[in-house]
Amino acid sequence: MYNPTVMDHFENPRNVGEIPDADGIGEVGNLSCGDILKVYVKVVDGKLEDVKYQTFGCGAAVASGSMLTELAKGKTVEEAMKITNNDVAEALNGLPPQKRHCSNLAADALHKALEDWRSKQK
Amino acid sequence: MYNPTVMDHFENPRNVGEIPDADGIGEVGNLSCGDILKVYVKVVDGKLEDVKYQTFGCGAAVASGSMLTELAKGKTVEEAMKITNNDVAEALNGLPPQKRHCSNLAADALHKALEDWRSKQK
Amino acid sequence: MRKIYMDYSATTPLHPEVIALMTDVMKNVFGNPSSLHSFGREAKKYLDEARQKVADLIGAKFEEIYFTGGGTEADNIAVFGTAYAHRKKGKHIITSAVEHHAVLDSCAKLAKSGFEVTFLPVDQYGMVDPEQVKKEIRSDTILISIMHANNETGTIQPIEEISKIAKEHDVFFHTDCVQSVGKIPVNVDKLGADLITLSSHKIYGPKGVGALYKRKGVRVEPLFYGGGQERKIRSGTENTLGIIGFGKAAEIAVREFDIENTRVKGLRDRLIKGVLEKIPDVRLNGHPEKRLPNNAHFSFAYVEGESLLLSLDMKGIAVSSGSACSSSSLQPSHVLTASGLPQELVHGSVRFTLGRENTEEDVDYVLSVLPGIVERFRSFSPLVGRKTV
Amino acid sequence: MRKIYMDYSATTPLHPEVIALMTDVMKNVFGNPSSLHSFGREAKKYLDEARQKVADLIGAKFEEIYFTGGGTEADNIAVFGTAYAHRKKGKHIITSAVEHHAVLDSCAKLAKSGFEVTFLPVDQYGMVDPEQVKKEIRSDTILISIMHANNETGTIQPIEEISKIAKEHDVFFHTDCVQSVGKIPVNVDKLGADLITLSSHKIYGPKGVGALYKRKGVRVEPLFYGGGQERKIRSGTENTLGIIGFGKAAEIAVREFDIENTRVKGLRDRLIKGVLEKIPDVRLNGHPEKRLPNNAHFSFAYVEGESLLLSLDMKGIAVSSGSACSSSSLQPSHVLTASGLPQELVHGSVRFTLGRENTEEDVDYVLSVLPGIVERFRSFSPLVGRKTV
Ligand SMILES: Cc1ncc(COP(=O)(O)O)c(C=O)c1O
Ligand SMILES: Cc1ncc(COP(=O)(O)O)c(C=O)c1O
Repeated sequence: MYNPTVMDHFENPRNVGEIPDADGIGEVGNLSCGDILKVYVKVVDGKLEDVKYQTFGCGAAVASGSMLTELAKGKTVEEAMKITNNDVAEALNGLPPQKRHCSNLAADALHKALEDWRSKQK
Repeated sequence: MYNPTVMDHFENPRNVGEIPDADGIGEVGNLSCGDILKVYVKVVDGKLEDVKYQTFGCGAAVASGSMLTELAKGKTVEEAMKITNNDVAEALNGLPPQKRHCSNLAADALHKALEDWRSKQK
Repeated sequence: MRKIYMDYSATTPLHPEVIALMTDVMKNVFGNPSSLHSFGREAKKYLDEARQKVADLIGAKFEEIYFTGGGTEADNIAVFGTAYAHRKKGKHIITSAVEHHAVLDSCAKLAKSGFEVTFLPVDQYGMVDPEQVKKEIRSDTILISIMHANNETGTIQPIEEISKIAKEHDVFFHTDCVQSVGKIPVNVDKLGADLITLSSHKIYGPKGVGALYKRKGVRVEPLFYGGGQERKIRSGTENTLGIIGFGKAAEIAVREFDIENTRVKGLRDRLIKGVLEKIPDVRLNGHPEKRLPNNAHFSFAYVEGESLLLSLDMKGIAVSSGSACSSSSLQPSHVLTASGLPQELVHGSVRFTLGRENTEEDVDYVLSVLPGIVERFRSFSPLVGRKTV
Repeated sequence: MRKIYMDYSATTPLHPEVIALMTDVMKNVFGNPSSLHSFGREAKKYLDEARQKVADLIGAKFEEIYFTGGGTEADNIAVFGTAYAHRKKGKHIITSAVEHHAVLDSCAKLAKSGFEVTFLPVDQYGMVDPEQVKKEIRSDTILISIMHANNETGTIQPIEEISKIAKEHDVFFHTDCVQSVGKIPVNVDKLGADLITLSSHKIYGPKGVGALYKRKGVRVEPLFYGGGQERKIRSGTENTLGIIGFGKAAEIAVREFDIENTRVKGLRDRLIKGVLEKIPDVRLNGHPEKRLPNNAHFSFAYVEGESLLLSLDMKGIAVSSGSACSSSSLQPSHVLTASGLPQELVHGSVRFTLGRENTEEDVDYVLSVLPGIVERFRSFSPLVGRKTV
């Protein structure tokens, strides 16, 4: 079902966990569809110094969160805001069709986390 | 489908053919159901000295005709009139259910032949 | 005793390569293709391979093949499924009088539930006239279903012309290719059908497995509901073993198409020639040329078919008959009747359908045995001498 | 890698004796059981033997068994077939919210075509209350369909009580015994049902074969039409190979009933005990006692089921889950939802169903691997600490 890249990220998810003193936190998904993804960011000088995530979700959700953190880490906030769910899926070499809709939400969570950070800047 | 007795009479039908100078002839069946049976009798002193039959019909029809002639031969006309289709089927150790209706007509043909004989007596 | 099977249109033995694969699969592949774990994924892989092979057999796309529990079921999905899915568009269906019961009886059932069905007549060869199809099309016609080749007489219908007419009138077209596939070319684009029925057990695959080809975009309703397998068209845990066997049979049918059909046609022609030469008062039923290469179908005047069948069986030869007695419904062949054959000749019909394991010796054996059997029954048939057509 | 199959309720491997028989049959029996010649009669003989064995499995008569293309099809014949055959008598049907989709979705389809369906609720164990069945019966109720044992939770319904109520009210009663047969006693007279569904591939027979038990005199309409096989209830050339395999599986299920179920129940109890001891925040779903002897169904709080399933799969352990992600429809288990389980625990559910090839070592291996997997996912679950029920 899942390709080897997805399975690698599922088996060895990068950057899992919490950032206790995160600058921004974003959570997406809901239990009725079965996937929840929460992203934590640490922003230093307009750059994402650290990105971590937690998930309650299927293989695709676990892998998407992992891939997202890899894509986002080190980017500027502006660059990170441009990452799409599709970018994540592509970086994973694709997800099964039925998984694209529900489990591919990591970029949305990141954007929420960055908005959270921004709202605190004002 | 057919039991060994039926198959024996099918394979080696007794008394098949015509009696050229028959005293009575009876034919039953029709082509829409696929079976036709024709019985010839030779009556001497009120007894069936010879009985023969012809058939256009399935295995059950061939065997019923054969068994009928065996049952009827030598009997008096009165005895012969009492032979039923059921007697023929029983003497054959039974026929498949779907064959009882259409192919088990030999006694009817015999009765017709005897009536034919009778009608000529008057 | 020597055993000669000449009833390949009734069913076929499994091809040795099909047996080999299925034997292996029985031991090593058992997962439910819907399961996510390795056992399930393995079964799914085999299922997909089989689907590709069946698609290749008729030049279809992978995703246009839906596996079913047999040809009968596929025919019924095509007929009921199209009718119910498009009943808002219309209620008229056109089919022929010589279809397999799977199409004929499902159409008859529809005719009892608010649909209107035209059963087209056929000519003396059992052939449908495309012009007549055209004439019967109405503004509310939603489906035309005409089989590719007939299972009794082997007559091949002018499917390309009929499908063109259907397309011109924007009517869905289904064709039952259960008997034709593997014996004559069946290509979805050439035939131009929207729906095609296939069955595994007529091409040396296992019984109880079939396929519906459904052109992309054509909507049909399923016959029954459940886990939504086969993209909702046929719910129920897939008959993986059977489907895998079907896939293999499809692959072999492509590979051996030319060589086998040429060989079998030669034997069949030898049989026809021999029968017509050696036995008087015989009629070859079906079209003389436009017929399946393995089919020889005769009516022997004055003699009943089941009796012939049984006598041949006692000599080890397996055939079938269109007589009422040899059918479970006790109705004589509707195909021969529709072709205008007189009752007596319908009841006196015998079908020889040849296949992989037949040899020239088999044909010669039949030719050595059959004339005597016919002669014997004629010797005590009350019909001899009466006028028959 | 070590491979442990614990998904026997999804499907089972063929029993070695089934493989042996089917291997032999593939080579030696191929006729169409409808054919009159020796090849056909031979196939018919095997078919009849299988029918007797399936009848014996549930204490039915030979002629009360109708072979189908699977459990799904049999369920649909029971539901649609009874509804359509008796619609003059009434239009109301009673079923439960925890039925297999084959019953649930066919009832839902009927509800869209003029019938009225009551979907009974269940308690926290997924159990139907017979009193509630009684309350819902109306003068126009024609069918009650309640499964014997649930395929997800293994909960066993009070079928004898329900069938008694049905009989008192002169309503046809159908029960889906696909999961129960072979695992707990299934006897047509004790259960008192008019219609019973069986499936071959849950008792070590091949997939794509099932049976409908139909008590003599109960009328049902077929789902589709054709050659009139299975006494018109299920047209289509019989899946002889599959049916013969089913027959053998039925014979073995009778023979090994006591020994296998006792053995498997021991393993299952060991698994439940171990999981509840070793892992915190786990719930055993389904009824604690009235459950199939091979079923252990858990919800692991804070963790999603597909992830658990995949992780177990990577360790060679095959299970299934009721999470939305692991179903093809992306709907979470309707069974667990109907039992009142909160969403999170539905998505965190994992079903272990044990069988013939499982050993004590298998169970201990699962117990050595599972706690770490659960722990790992919990370590990065955003739900840990939130209130769950
Ligand atoms: C032309 C035709 N259509 C349909 C069928 C039915 O297919 P199946 O036997 O797989 O149900 C058959 C064979 O029985 C057939 O010859
Ligand atoms: C309770 C129940 N009913 C019906 C079915 C359907 O049977 P089949 O898989 O043979 O179509 C299953 C299994 O899938 C089941 O578990």
